[in-house]
Amino acid sequence: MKLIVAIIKPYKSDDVREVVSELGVSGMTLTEVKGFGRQKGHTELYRGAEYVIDFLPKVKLEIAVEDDRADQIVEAICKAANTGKIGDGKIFVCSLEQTIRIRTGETGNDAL
Amino acid sequence: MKLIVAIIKPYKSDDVREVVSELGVSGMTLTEVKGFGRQKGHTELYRGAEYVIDFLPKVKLEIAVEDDRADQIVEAICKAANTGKIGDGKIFVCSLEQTIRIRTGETGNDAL
Amino acid sequence: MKLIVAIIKPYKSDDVREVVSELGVSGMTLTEVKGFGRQKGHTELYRGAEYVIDFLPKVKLEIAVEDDRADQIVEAICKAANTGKIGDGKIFVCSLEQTIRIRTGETGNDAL
Amino acid sequence: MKPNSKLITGLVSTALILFPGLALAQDGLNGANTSWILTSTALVLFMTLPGLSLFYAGLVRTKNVLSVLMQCFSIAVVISIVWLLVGYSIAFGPSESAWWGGLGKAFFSGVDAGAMSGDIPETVFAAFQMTFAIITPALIVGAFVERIKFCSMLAFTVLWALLVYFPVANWVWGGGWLGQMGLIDFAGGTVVHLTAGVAALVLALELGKRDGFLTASVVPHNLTMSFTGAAMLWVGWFGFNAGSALAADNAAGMALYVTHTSAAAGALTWMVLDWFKFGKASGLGAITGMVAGLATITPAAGSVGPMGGLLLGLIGGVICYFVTIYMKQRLKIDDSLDVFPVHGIGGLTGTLLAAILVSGGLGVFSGTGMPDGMTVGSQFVVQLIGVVTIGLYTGVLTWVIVKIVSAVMGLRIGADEEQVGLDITEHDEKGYSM
Amino acid sequence: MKPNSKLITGLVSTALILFPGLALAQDGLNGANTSWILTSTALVLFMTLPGLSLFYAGLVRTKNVLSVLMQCFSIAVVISIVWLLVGYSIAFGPSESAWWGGLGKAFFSGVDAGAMSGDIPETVFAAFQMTFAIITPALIVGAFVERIKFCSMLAFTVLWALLVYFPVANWVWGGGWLGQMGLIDFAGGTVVHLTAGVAALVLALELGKRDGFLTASVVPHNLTMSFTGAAMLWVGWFGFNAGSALAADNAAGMALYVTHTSAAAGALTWMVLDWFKFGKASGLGAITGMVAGLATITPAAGSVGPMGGLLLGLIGGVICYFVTIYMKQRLKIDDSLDVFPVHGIGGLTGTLLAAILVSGGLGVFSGTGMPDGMTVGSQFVVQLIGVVTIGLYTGVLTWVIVKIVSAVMGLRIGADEEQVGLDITEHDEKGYSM
Amino acid sequence: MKPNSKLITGLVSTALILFPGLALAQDGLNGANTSWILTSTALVLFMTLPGLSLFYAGLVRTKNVLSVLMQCFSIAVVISIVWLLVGYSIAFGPSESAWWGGLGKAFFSGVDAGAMSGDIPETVFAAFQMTFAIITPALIVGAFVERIKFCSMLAFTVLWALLVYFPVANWVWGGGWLGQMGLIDFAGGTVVHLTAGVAALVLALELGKRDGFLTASVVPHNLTMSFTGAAMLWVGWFGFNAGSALAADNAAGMALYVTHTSAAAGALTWMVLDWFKFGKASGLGAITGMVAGLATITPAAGSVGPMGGLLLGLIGGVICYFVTIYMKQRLKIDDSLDVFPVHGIGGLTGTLLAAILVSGGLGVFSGTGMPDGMTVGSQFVVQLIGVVTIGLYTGVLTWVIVKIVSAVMGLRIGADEEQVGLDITEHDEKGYSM
Ligand SMILES: Nc1ncnc2c1ncn2[C@@H]1O[C@H](COP(=O)(O)OP(=O)(O)O)[C@@H](O)[C@H]1O
Ligand SMILES: Nc1ncnc2c1ncn2[C@@H]1O[C@H](COP(=O)(O)OP(=O)(O)O)[C@@H](O)[C@H]1O
Ligand SMILES: Nc1ncnc2c1ncn2[C@@H]1O[C@H](COP(=O)(O)OP(=O)(O)O)[C@@H](O)[C@H]1O
Repeated sequence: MKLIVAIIKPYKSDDVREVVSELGVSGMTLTEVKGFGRQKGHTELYRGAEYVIDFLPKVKLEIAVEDDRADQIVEAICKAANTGKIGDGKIFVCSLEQTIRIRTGETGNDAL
Repeated sequence: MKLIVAIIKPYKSDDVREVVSELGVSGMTLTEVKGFGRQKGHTELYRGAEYVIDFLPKVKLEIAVEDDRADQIVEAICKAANTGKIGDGKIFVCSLEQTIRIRTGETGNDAL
Repeated sequence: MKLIVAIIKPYKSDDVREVVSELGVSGMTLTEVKGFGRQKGHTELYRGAEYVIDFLPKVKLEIAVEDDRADQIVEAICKAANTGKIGDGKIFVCSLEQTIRIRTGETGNDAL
Repeated sequence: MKPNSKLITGLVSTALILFPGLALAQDGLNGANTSWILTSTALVLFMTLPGLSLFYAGLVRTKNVLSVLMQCFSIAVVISIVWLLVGYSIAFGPSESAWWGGLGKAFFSGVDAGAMSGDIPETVFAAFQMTFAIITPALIVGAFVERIKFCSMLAFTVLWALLVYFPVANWVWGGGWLGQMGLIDFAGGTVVHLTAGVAALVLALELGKRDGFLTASVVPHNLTMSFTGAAMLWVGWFGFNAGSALAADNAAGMALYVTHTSAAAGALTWMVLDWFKFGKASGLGAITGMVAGLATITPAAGSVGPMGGLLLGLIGGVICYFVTIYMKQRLKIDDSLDVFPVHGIGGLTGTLLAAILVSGGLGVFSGTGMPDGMTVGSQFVVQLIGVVTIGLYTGVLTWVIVKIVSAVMGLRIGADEEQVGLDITEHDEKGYSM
Repeated sequence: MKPNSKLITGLVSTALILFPGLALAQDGLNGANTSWILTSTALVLFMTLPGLSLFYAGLVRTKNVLSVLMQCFSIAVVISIVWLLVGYSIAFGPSESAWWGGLGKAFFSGVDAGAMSGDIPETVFAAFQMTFAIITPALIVGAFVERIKFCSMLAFTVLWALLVYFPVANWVWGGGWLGQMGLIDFAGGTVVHLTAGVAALVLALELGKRDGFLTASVVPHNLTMSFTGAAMLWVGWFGFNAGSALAADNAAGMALYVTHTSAAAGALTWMVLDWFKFGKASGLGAITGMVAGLATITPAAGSVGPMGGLLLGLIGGVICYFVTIYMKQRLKIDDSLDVFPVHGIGGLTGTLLAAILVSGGLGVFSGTGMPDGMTVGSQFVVQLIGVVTIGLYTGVLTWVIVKIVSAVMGLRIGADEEQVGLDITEHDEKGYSM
Repeated sequence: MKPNSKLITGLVSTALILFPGLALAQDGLNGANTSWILTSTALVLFMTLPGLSLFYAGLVRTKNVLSVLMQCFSIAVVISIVWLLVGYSIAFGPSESAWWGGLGKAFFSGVDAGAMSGDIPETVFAAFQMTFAIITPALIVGAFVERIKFCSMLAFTVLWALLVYFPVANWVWGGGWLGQMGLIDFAGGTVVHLTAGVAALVLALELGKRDGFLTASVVPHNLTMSFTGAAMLWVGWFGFNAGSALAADNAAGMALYVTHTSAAAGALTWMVLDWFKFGKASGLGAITGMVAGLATITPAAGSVGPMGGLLLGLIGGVICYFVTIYMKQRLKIDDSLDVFPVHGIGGLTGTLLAAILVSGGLGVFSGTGMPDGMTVGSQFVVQLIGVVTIGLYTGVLTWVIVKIVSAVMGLRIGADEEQVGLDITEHDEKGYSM
């Protein structure tokens, strides 16, 4: 199994959830994170002073999938989250050794 | 070493911490996340309109452990976090290449 | 590629960002997490009662890097985040199978 | 009228020695009324800052929270200045015209430390009325949150106050034609709530929907904030309605009591309707019903009795509830925080019903009695004329102002800015950095 | 009593011409007092909405924040309606009985725009008293947060107001037997705080503990919110206590001052005790001590002098502190937000001590002097009778009401719902969606 | 002065029968003024709790939010106690000295339920003044947030009140030498804002900078909280300035109106300046400008007319804006929440300009007219003397107190504690546990 970790723009999370649901992915986990990268952070004002905020709000989606569906899903996420603008984010893919569904104790692909 | 990632119901986090502490795990990291899965989200009302909130509050626990203790710990988590109801969550296990304790520079199992 | 996951004291995150930027790392992702470990949590008062809060605020940095720069970067983080006091945190290193930049579709090291 | 009998003069001075408190009563000052209107002024400002600001700001998304607070705050700021320069004069100036007050009191000329308005200082009257001039455009904010340009919002507000609010206030309260005709509008069912509601509707239509309108991604970010603001509105409304008696007397007392009762009745209505429709009473529903009850009683607070107040709150609550749903679910108009269905419809309902509930012959539901020479029918016609003319006038003028502002400086921010949120794009700030 | 000497009549009319402010004084209206009680009414409503609501809501967990706000808000709503229908009449109606006011003023019959209560409009008196009827059941919320059914809570509240609050208010303030006996309870040590405290205790025992009680997982989710609410309580209490003079006079002034001083003294006490016990002064401790000081001074605010106020705050602070600890740590009763130890014990302490500190012979600690024909001893007996009978009556009646509600509709939500939190399960809403 | 003609006595008693409201006027009580000062007392306490507390607390980082709330709250607590014990007497006691009020009213001796201060109860006057004594040291909090020891902060506050605030209040308002000299300081430009500003500067210099000062890691954690507090300050300031008339009369009305206008003008100024400098109007800038406008008008609120109020707000706004930038960007002084540039400079500016704008000969900008025997020049000299002596006295005394406290118990927490945050290290609590 693979763990797909996608760091995307926050307002794209609904779109991504939809496309991967359509591909049969039944679950995912979302975390609010802050991203630092090529995309420039914004300026904040404070009583006559200016500060540059480097970290931008992003959303991290973690999706565990069967090995053979990983590529297809990565592609779908890529498409749904793409705006063509800097800061669209990254997708990381790791190998997952094991998955267990807590409720039933099922393991492996059955647990997804 | 393994990285055990458990996504559980928020109110179960104390129980899980206790059982793994008893098994000699000395540390873990908790993140508040939102989960999407088979468990249905709740409805929210807004002035005569209803919205379904798909993402439910979950807690993600990350626990790095020695290889040989991973199974035992996964099992303990499974037990402690189980309610038998849909939405109990998942446990993912990845392989960890290296661990370093920042304070001392220790690496590997010593760093856990 | 490697995914470096560093769990550090919150006020160290700027220092770490700086040193890894100097090493040419162009991006990272930050998550606010709560850590449980050897460092004792603090006490909280509530109307004549005392509670021990086990989980302490920490920051998790995730940095994807090319294989050959991983060690150097881990070392730099270690140095920047070190205070010598208990609770400085841990660094975990996992293997990354794939990285994709959403905006361009680039993969592998190019995507970092 | 000066008494010249020596004896009387002597008695009067003796009285002044005996009752030093009376000295102030010279020149017609009523300290008690002054005290209450000073207090009411504070209460009505409190309704906008922070009351309404928090109520509205809690209902938007995190990325726009500060922009809403700033919209309300900066409206208070610019209206206060315009009020001093010309607003007060247009609304309450000395002109003989039935259409505006003229510019005789521009720059508050003549409104010095000695000037009186009835038995309270004119500064107090002017300050009290100013707080109404502030909250009315602030109410409109609910229509355009999360997508309007800050500078356009300010320009719109100033023009709208000049062309809509100040004149209408003159017509009804400043001695203008509607007041002369006998329109009952105790504290602003037409002047405040109807104008704000209609303007909101026009703006909502012109601006178009927010991205994500009617999806779960556009839920209120902080209902505790809205709740806090709503509670402040309730309390502040005592100043709004009971202060409109311009005295600390029985009329003020009754206005306060019926205001409170209508608020409670409106809230109860929404709780019950939500319960029937969805099986649960929602908090946002309850506080929205409260606002509906308050808007409905506002024009009638000087006319109805306790049970009349209850009735108004119930009726206003029900009507506003269904109009809110209809506008959102059917018409799909993004009057984002429901200004028209709650304030516009509430104010309209109360203004019309005042013609009936003012009557002294309704048994336990009796009001203070028909004004001299009026019947329920004739009063209702006056109320209808008031509602229709003010509604139409506001609608047309608002539309013209929106078109002008839109042409000159644009109205809506870009799609990218909308994604990022107004806090960053318009103010370079964030509400929370926790 | 009408003067018929022509001269006098002439003088009087002259006086009215000279002092137009006096015109209002006709028919016995005192505008100054009216102004202050109108203001006090706003202040006391402000104590519940948003004051107490925020104070309490900050102390629960995130998942229940909105439910607490809704409990307080909906209590205000239903009590306001019940007050209009029968509550005011039961408490302050015209009946000759020493046990209740009868139904002569049900539906506010006779309370029209001309009705007076002393020298203020009756509507003002009724509105002011209504805010007390609202806050009392709202105080009880602290006992049942995070686990009560919303509908049962409403049913309990209405029954409790009808059977406990309105009658007890009549006994003490409405001309009933305790008032006749000379019980000193200026602003509600027994009527408000003791009844709320005892009812809270009964409910806490009947409902049982929250899941997680006394563990770190049940810490307050937002102390800044509680702090905000506490500050509002302090300010609003000026209306509560100084408003209870029903006049803007020296009694009101002294009540305000001693109220403030006792609040400060109570807060200081908790800060110092926390410091001794834990080495640090906690913020929640400070604001809780403030509430303890305020509850303690409430019955005595019309009787004690400045230093007496200080003393009351210190004594009330210490007693409430240790009772709070004892109840929670030893008895392990989950009176979740400590209503009984803070309000019940505070109100009781103040009521009893009023018998002593009212005395004019305590040097710098002197009060306004013993009431005619009373000694410290005899007054203390009266106070004791008041505390014991009201305490017992409230306890028994509350228990009966709880049993009835429990039997008819159930009291406590299920364990699963408790895990999820009342915001979702009872209202389909969340406090924060940031 | 007692009238002994039988006729008159008879008339008076008749009057009392006719106008029961007058009965209270006996003994010189003015109920209307009492009502307004009771209200103002509530408003000014509201400025500190929760107003200023929230304003400040929102501007610090999450880890220190509660410590700021506690600093403000505990200052209110200890000053209230000290006020009762000796503070009121030092400031407003009966001593003949031009330097302090003596200890004749220590423990409020003689301030009983019958005591009067002018035509209001002395308790009301004392309570009103107490709220000023509370807010002044609370303003200083802005200088030392996020790094001061809690116990040292309390010790400093008590000493500072005893040695700086109470005496200076006596000099200006308590019959002391500056008041005798004719210093115009209606509501505290020198007594409150200048003393607080100068003390803040001294403390900021002594304490040194916060770790991270002038970096993005030290941004306000919750601007919605600051906004809420700022709005409360605006409303409460009506009590502060209009209450300082000590009457519900024309002076109060004008004070309220010019106060409001100056607040709006100050806010507008900052919005415009931010817009020019950064291209955007910031919310924090707007509310800071509001405070600057309010601080500036404070000494002059009894002297200027409506347009004068506008002018003061504009001028005060501009000056405070540039001093704020200069202090932070150039001098790099960590007066963390800009107490000196906003309050100190604002109060100073208003105090000096009052000498000019009080003049009756400025056309539309005229004030209430020069005091008898004064010219703009001579008045300006008096104002200058007031500002310089109070500024110097405050600076020196504050420095001495800081040195003493520092030597005895230390001033600044350790670097580790600063990292963790004062909420945990000083109070064992967290603001949010959501
Ligand atoms: N090397 C990295 N490791 C972890 N996260 C990264 C890395 N580089 C970028 N990110 C994440 O991806 C987000 C977008 O990256 P950025 O460089 O701004 O734009 P783009 O993805 O278009 O190249 C960042 O905000 C950060 O959260
Ligand atoms: N494929 C997946 N990848 C990542 N997280 C998942 C995945 N499936 C489920 N989850 C997480 O597990 C939680 C529980 O899953 P759910 O399907 O609701 O119930 P159950 O675990 O009982 O099957 C989800 O809320 C989500 O956070
Ligand atoms: N086994 C572990 N798995 C995951 N995270 C851990 C583990 N052990 C420690 N951590 C994280 O590292 C942080 C610091 O660990 P701690 O034991 O307190 O101190 P130190 O790093 O100095 O040994 C913890 O708060 C926790 O977030």
